[in-house]
Amino acid sequence: MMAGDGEVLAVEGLSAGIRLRTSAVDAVNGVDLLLRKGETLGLVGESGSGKSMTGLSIMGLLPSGGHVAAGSIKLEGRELVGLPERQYRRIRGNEIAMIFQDPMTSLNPTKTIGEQVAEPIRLHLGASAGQARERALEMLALVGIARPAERLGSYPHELSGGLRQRVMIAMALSCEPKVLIADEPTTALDVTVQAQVLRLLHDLKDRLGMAMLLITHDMGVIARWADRVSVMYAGGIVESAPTRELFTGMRHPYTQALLACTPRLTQPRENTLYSIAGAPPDLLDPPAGCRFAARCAHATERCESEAPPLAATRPGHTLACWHPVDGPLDPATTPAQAPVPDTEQAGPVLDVDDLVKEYGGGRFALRGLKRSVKAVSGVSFAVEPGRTFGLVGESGCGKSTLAKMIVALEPPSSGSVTALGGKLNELRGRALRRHRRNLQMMFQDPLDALDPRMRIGAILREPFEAQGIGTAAEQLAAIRELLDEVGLPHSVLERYPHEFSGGQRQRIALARALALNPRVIVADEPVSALDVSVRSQVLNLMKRLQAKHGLTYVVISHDLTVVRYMADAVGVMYLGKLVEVGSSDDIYLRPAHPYTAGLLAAIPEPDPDAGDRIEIGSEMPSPYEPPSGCRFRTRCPRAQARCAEEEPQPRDFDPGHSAACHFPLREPQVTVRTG
Amino acid sequence: MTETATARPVPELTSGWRLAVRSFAQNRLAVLGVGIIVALVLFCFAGPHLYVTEQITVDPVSSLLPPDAAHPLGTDAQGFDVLGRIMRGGQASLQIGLFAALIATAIGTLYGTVAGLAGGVVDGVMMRVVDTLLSIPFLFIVLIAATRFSSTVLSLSLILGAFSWLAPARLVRAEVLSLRSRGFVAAATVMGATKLRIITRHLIPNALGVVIVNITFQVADAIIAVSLLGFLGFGLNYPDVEWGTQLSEGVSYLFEGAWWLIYPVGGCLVLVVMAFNFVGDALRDSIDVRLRRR
Amino acid sequence: MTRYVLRRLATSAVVVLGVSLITFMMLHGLSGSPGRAILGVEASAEAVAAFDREHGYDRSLVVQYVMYLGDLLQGDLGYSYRLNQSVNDLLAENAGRTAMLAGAALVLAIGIAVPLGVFQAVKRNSVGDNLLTALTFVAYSMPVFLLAMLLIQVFALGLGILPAQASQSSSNFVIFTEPRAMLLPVLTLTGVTVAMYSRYQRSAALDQLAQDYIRVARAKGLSTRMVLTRHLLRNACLPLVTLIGMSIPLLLAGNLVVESVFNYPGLGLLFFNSLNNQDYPVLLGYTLVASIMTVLGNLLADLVVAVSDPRTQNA
Amino acid sequence: MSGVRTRRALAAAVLATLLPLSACSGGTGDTGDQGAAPAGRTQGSQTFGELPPESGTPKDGGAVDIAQQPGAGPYYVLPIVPGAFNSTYVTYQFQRLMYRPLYWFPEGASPKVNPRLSLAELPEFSDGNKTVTIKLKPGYTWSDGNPVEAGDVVFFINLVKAALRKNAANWAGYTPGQFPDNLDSVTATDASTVTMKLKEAYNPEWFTTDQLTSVVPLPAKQWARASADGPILDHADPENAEAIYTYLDKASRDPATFASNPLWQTVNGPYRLSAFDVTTNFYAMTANEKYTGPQKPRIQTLNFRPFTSETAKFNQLLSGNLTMATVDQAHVGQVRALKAAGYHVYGAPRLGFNFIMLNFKDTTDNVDKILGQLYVRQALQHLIDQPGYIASKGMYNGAAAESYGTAPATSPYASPDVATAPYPYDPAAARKLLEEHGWKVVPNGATTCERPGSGPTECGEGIPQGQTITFNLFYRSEPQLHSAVSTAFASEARKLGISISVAPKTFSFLIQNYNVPAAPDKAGEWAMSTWGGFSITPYPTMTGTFDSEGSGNVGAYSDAKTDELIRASVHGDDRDAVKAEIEHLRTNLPVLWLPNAHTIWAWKDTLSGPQETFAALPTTVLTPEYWYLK
Repeated sequence: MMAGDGEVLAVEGLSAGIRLRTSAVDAVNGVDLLLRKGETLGLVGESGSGKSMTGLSIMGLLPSGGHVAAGSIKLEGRELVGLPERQYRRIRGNEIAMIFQDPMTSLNPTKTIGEQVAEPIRLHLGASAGQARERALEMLALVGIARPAERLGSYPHELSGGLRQRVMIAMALSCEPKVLIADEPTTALDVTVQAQVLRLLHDLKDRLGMAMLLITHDMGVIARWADRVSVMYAGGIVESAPTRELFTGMRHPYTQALLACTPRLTQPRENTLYSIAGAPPDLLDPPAGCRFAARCAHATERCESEAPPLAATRPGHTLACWHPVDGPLDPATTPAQAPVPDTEQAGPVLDVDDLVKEYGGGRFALRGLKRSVKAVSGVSFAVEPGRTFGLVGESGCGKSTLAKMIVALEPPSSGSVTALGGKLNELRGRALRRHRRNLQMMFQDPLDALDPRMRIGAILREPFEAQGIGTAAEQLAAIRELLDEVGLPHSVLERYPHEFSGGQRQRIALARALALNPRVIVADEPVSALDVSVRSQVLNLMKRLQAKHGLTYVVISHDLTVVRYMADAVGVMYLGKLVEVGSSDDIYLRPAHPYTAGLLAAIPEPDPDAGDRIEIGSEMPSPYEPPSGCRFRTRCPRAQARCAEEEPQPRDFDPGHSAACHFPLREPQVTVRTG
Repeated sequence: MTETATARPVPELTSGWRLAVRSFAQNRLAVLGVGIIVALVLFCFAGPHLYVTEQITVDPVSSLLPPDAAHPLGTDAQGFDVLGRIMRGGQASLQIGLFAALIATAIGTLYGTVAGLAGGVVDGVMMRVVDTLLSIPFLFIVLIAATRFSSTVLSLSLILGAFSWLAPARLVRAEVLSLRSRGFVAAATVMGATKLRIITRHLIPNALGVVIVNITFQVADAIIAVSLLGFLGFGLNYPDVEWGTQLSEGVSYLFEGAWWLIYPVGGCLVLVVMAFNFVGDALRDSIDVRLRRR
Repeated sequence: MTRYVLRRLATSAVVVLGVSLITFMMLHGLSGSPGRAILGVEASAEAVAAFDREHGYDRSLVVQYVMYLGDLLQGDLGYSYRLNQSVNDLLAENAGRTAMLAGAALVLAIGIAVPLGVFQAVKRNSVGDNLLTALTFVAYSMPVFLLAMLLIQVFALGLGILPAQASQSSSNFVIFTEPRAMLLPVLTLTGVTVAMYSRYQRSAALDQLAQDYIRVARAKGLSTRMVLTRHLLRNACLPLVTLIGMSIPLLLAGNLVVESVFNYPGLGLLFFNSLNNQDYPVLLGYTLVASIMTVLGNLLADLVVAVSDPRTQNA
Repeated sequence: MSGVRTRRALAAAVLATLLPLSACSGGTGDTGDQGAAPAGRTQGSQTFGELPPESGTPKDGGAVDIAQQPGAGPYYVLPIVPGAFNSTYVTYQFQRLMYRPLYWFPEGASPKVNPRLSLAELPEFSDGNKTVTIKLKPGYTWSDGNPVEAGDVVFFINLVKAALRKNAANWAGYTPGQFPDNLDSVTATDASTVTMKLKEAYNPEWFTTDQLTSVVPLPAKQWARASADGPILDHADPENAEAIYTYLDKASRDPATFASNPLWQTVNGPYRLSAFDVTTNFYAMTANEKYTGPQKPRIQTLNFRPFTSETAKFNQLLSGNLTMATVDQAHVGQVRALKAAGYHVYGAPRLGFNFIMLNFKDTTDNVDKILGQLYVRQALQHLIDQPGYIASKGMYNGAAAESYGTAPATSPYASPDVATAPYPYDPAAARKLLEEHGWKVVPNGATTCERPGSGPTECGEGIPQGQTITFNLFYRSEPQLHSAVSTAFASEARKLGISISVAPKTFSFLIQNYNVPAAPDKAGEWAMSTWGGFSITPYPTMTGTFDSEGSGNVGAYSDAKTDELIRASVHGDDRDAVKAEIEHLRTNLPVLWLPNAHTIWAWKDTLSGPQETFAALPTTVLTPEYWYLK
């Protein structure tokens, strides 16, 4: 490739590996990338696909043991591979800058923001301290930080995650680099903030005329913000194309599958989610042929023995596949789920009434923190048997605390939970333990939820033992049945949790939750720790089991698409309050609360044509001192004086659809709630 | 990245302990440490059966003989064969080290577990007690206590154990606190497990790693401490001996050129302490589950 | 911050009170009645009983503890009947020399351990790191007295280039006036602490090296040296500050051995001599002071960390 | 008061404050010099090394560094030393340099009064040995210019009486009924004459060497006050004397002010204190320019350096940082190196005897009953291999002499037999003794009494059937020698089924706590102890030490015949009485005899002086005024 057409960065045949003590990981294998001025190249792939390693290779910052094995990286025609460290240093942060995933740990905790932003300016531009400060101020203003002069003296911990990521961006852009590598820049942020940051990056890229390499696992982010996309799988690029072309006319079966299993708001709930069988190959010992062959529906013998080269099929569209497909999968091809049977029982199986949880005193008091945290402030809802109630909200809104109170892991400060007619906070000891059978939980991190010292057999047997159910033989039989249900072979019984992949672990956790034949399962972020391709497997399984056993789910997630797919009814939480409750359609199609609407607007849809929507500004305030009146008012575009003075009460908009807002997006029903 | 880059699609059959053993075995220092410990234990406890020497009856006439064929490491002031003496002294030093470590760990584990489980005010008070005792220099209080006891293997173990349970107590408490917040404990609670069951099936097995690691360090520390006591004149008395006392006696003859009274036993002392430290370090690395997750 | 400081002061006070209770109990349990100590072994039991009654030493333990505490609050640590000196005077007289010795060793140890630990962390698993790790392991595993003996054997007896005994001068500043005589004691004390500190510093530096901000700093184009000095050092030293605070008891214990081996007139030697004389008022007086120093050291370390680490400032 | 007080005794560091005088009565005759000991029959020589002749030109000025014994610093200035502070280090190496006794001993290596260094002419006894007249030598003055007068002697005696009235423990030299109880009156007949009237007639030789040697004239014109700036009081008034004593005693117990308190700067000895460090015991003395004795001090400064261990001390010696120091038996092998480093080395047994002390009052496990049996003591003595111990490199290393009695072979009073073992090393004999008395001996096990009863073939009174023999033995922790000896003894005993558990204690702790008369409530805690031995006065009667009433009878040994013999020694005029006493004690075993270790000194060859002043070193008596640096 010639340097021209505004080509800034050209990566060709890049291979990088990491030497371990006894083995070597073939992390990046023959990657070609091309970045043009003013353009965003999206690099997408699941975890472990080598995206980050590619970015780090370009920066010359591979971790210890890492090395570039082959290939070339040219910055405006200048070869970077093999460049002496002293010269590489002049490029880093100056001509190529990078921002990383976690803004919480990416800033030096003991230096002020000002110092950190000024550092590259002084280093590369030879600015004086005063000049650097001026420039830092300018940069902070540029990335949209209010009162930048005050922020200069702040320390990172005083800033919210979104602000920190803005600081990171300011720092990266302070020398106006030619190339910006953004490695999962928003993964650690809430969805509303994610949208803000991505927009900022996009605007700045245009303003500064940079080329941006946007590394992400999220097809939605790619669809919205990238001009061109390269898809990575197991260390190699499998397909590259302009964004629109990739989403509408992808050729690689992996690209096709990846897009298919990315959940959308428009996903038909009655159909199963598309999922990719198996798991990515072990890069310690990669397969000889196409690395996707083992999971590919179109694979032939050739695929397993011969690796397809990356070749241009059309100008600007390259592909590495022997058996290309054509365009996206038809959603209708996925089979339908078994319908959830209507249960005969009337009345809710779970009734949450005015739950409040405040932390304070106790352990915090010992540390000198007398302030109390109002984690959950008066939440009420009910779930019908066999239904799924979804709870959404940004991190820190009290979702998890609520989940713990529902399963009686934490006592509420006030209010009550009634499950199957039993008031949990009135039950004690044996009675409570017996009652727990009906109420199980799935945790976000299945590895954390499985005792690392226990074999799977013991883990699955534990519910029976804890409840004193059955003889050893009966327990074993039941366990085998459970394994069959979650699709795991019986041989797993002898193994330990760390030997499994995340998806397999979540299956085990689900099997355990099912063991006692519960009526209700509370799933707290059941798939957020999983990769997209595995995520849909677990969600499908959950749905299937619900249908089979008539389970009632409470699904808690920050991911609105997951809840959209799973839930019949949805509650939206904000700062400990349930601001809107309604049927799934009510919430997703007819939101009344501005917050709900904002959340929905922030979701990056994996569709390049989705277009722009209203976004919520700023970030959630501290739960230590929630705003008076309506807690959302500080971020609400519709807020007025009344919102600060008066706390809005829930009002009905549709049957079963209520929202607490003074100035809702829709007119409420006239009926006034009593009591 | 929550998933490792090398997720195994087909799980191999390895147990947690076996994995720990394997990663432990990959640590050359650890293997060396175990080797040294085994060798020294054999040397001290089995050695006297192979290399039989008189260690009870003194032989004033053959005192302070330099090494020769009959006495590979010479003799000491009482005419005891030094090689045999090191074995005998090593028995006591190792025994005291181990007993003291076990006593300290037992007390510490119990205390830390109770504090960690109780929480709240009880925990606060219990931890202030630990803070208080920790702020008193260990050696000072042990020496003061030693002025009032006649030194035996048991009394020294008790004294050392009685004042060194603080670190394990803190460790275990911290571990219990962190384990309590782990998902699998919550899962067990949700499935209706009793407190007792959670403690015995989850907390204790998981805290065991920390406790075992602690024991090895504790042994190393106790061996050093008892050698200090011996050196300062509070060690074991005839017919018993430990390495610190041996060194202390040897110092008197340093000028006589009686190097064989100092260097062999000093070397053994450093070796065994070092070996326990090696093993402790490696165990900590290999048992630490978090490392495996990364 | 103020809240934190106040809180920390309060817990420290509680700990000191606890220590005083322990020293009181030990004093009471070990040294017998003050009457016996004052009147000597020759005195009759009646005379001792009369003395104790007269001075309130026959009253309940609680009352006696309150008396003891009252004395402590007035700064009275007790009286050595053996040396016929107040414990205060004895400690005050020797504190300076011990502080100089321990201080010099501490400064030296930190000065060596910090760069050493960082170097090892940066060059992790290199030959140099392994070599130094082995060396620190040996030093860490060596009882203080053995190190002292080795140094004496090599430098004083073998090579004959350094004195085998510390300076005997009563000046507080012998480290400056007679540096040669102080070299071996200081080195011995440094040797044991440096091993501990550098191992700790190495792992602290490794922890920090794994942090994202280090990668960010390198991505800014900073050289390794700049990354280390501008970003890593301060954060990697904060845990060490805490460790130094906590290692004061060890330092004092090492000091005790070093002072006895090198015959250096200081608190350690005083303690050693008092140990042999079973002079419990001195032993426990010093123990109390050492504990308070430990508490203060921890407090100071925490405050230093709090001041240097902005994260704790608004806690 | 007579003989040796046990409390002052210590092996290496003996405390006797008494001195012998072969004075007026009783022919001193042969001093039994070292060479006179029956050669060939004893293991170990009587002296170690040789005394170098005086050499070089005397020169004024300079400083010498003298090593103190580990852990034996002086803590009391007033020459009326309480028991708890008493040791040779206090009296000989500290006080005597500043405050001269009325009568000085020894004379070189000879155990007799040194008339030249004494402040008075030898006393005259009259009135059937009931009146003693002491004539002070003219010309002796205090450093403030006042003469040393008869009144200063009376002042001392009045102060001693005041001290003893407060507490009998206030003066280590005290034995009830003896000095000063035995004085009917004491008067300063004129400025230079003191007349004492005694209540009973005493052996003049004993009275001079044992009682008058402990009299130290004190500067009445400076010290006879009750506060720092108080008026000079009449010390004849007991109330005044008590007030004065209280004041002086208090000042004496405040080491921090030793060097600064003007009180102690009034001296009549060749040196005065110039520095004192409380923690380390370091002290320094500077020459008293006003000294009026026979030899003005030449060396300006004496630095007495403290040590924590023999090894540390030797270390400094070898590296040339000490002018003089004692050399422990463990380092005898290094004498050649010392000589190469420019030291003279000389040693000899101190004037005294060494032993393992037995506690006849320890009722624990019937120890008192068992030790009360002579045959048991004989058996135990049979287990001690003196020649072997002396030869052993780990013990005496050749630097000791065999000794089996209260007087060393060098004593003119001792029979040649003292170097002959009454019960030589013979484990078989020991076993036989036990078996003959009804014990079932189980080697390496537990020997038990099979035939209780008090008959000649039975165990003895109070010993029940099945009784085992179990002792504990505390030994002095430093030097190493004591540990080796104790271990060897315990090892031999073990072979006879006698269990002896050994443990170290410091010297000062031992003599204070394991001492029946001084610490009767601790009598049950110990069966045996060894810290060295007693030093004795030249007139070696054991009054106070082995008589039943003796205040220094550490082990509470009680034997009617001994009491009778001691009475004869003290009151009689017959030298054979003391010989008979020595011979009886030798075989009756009030203690178990150990070899008499040499006290070995090393000093730099740059230090010189008259030969006999160095010959006195093994007695730990220093006369540095005669020395000079070449």
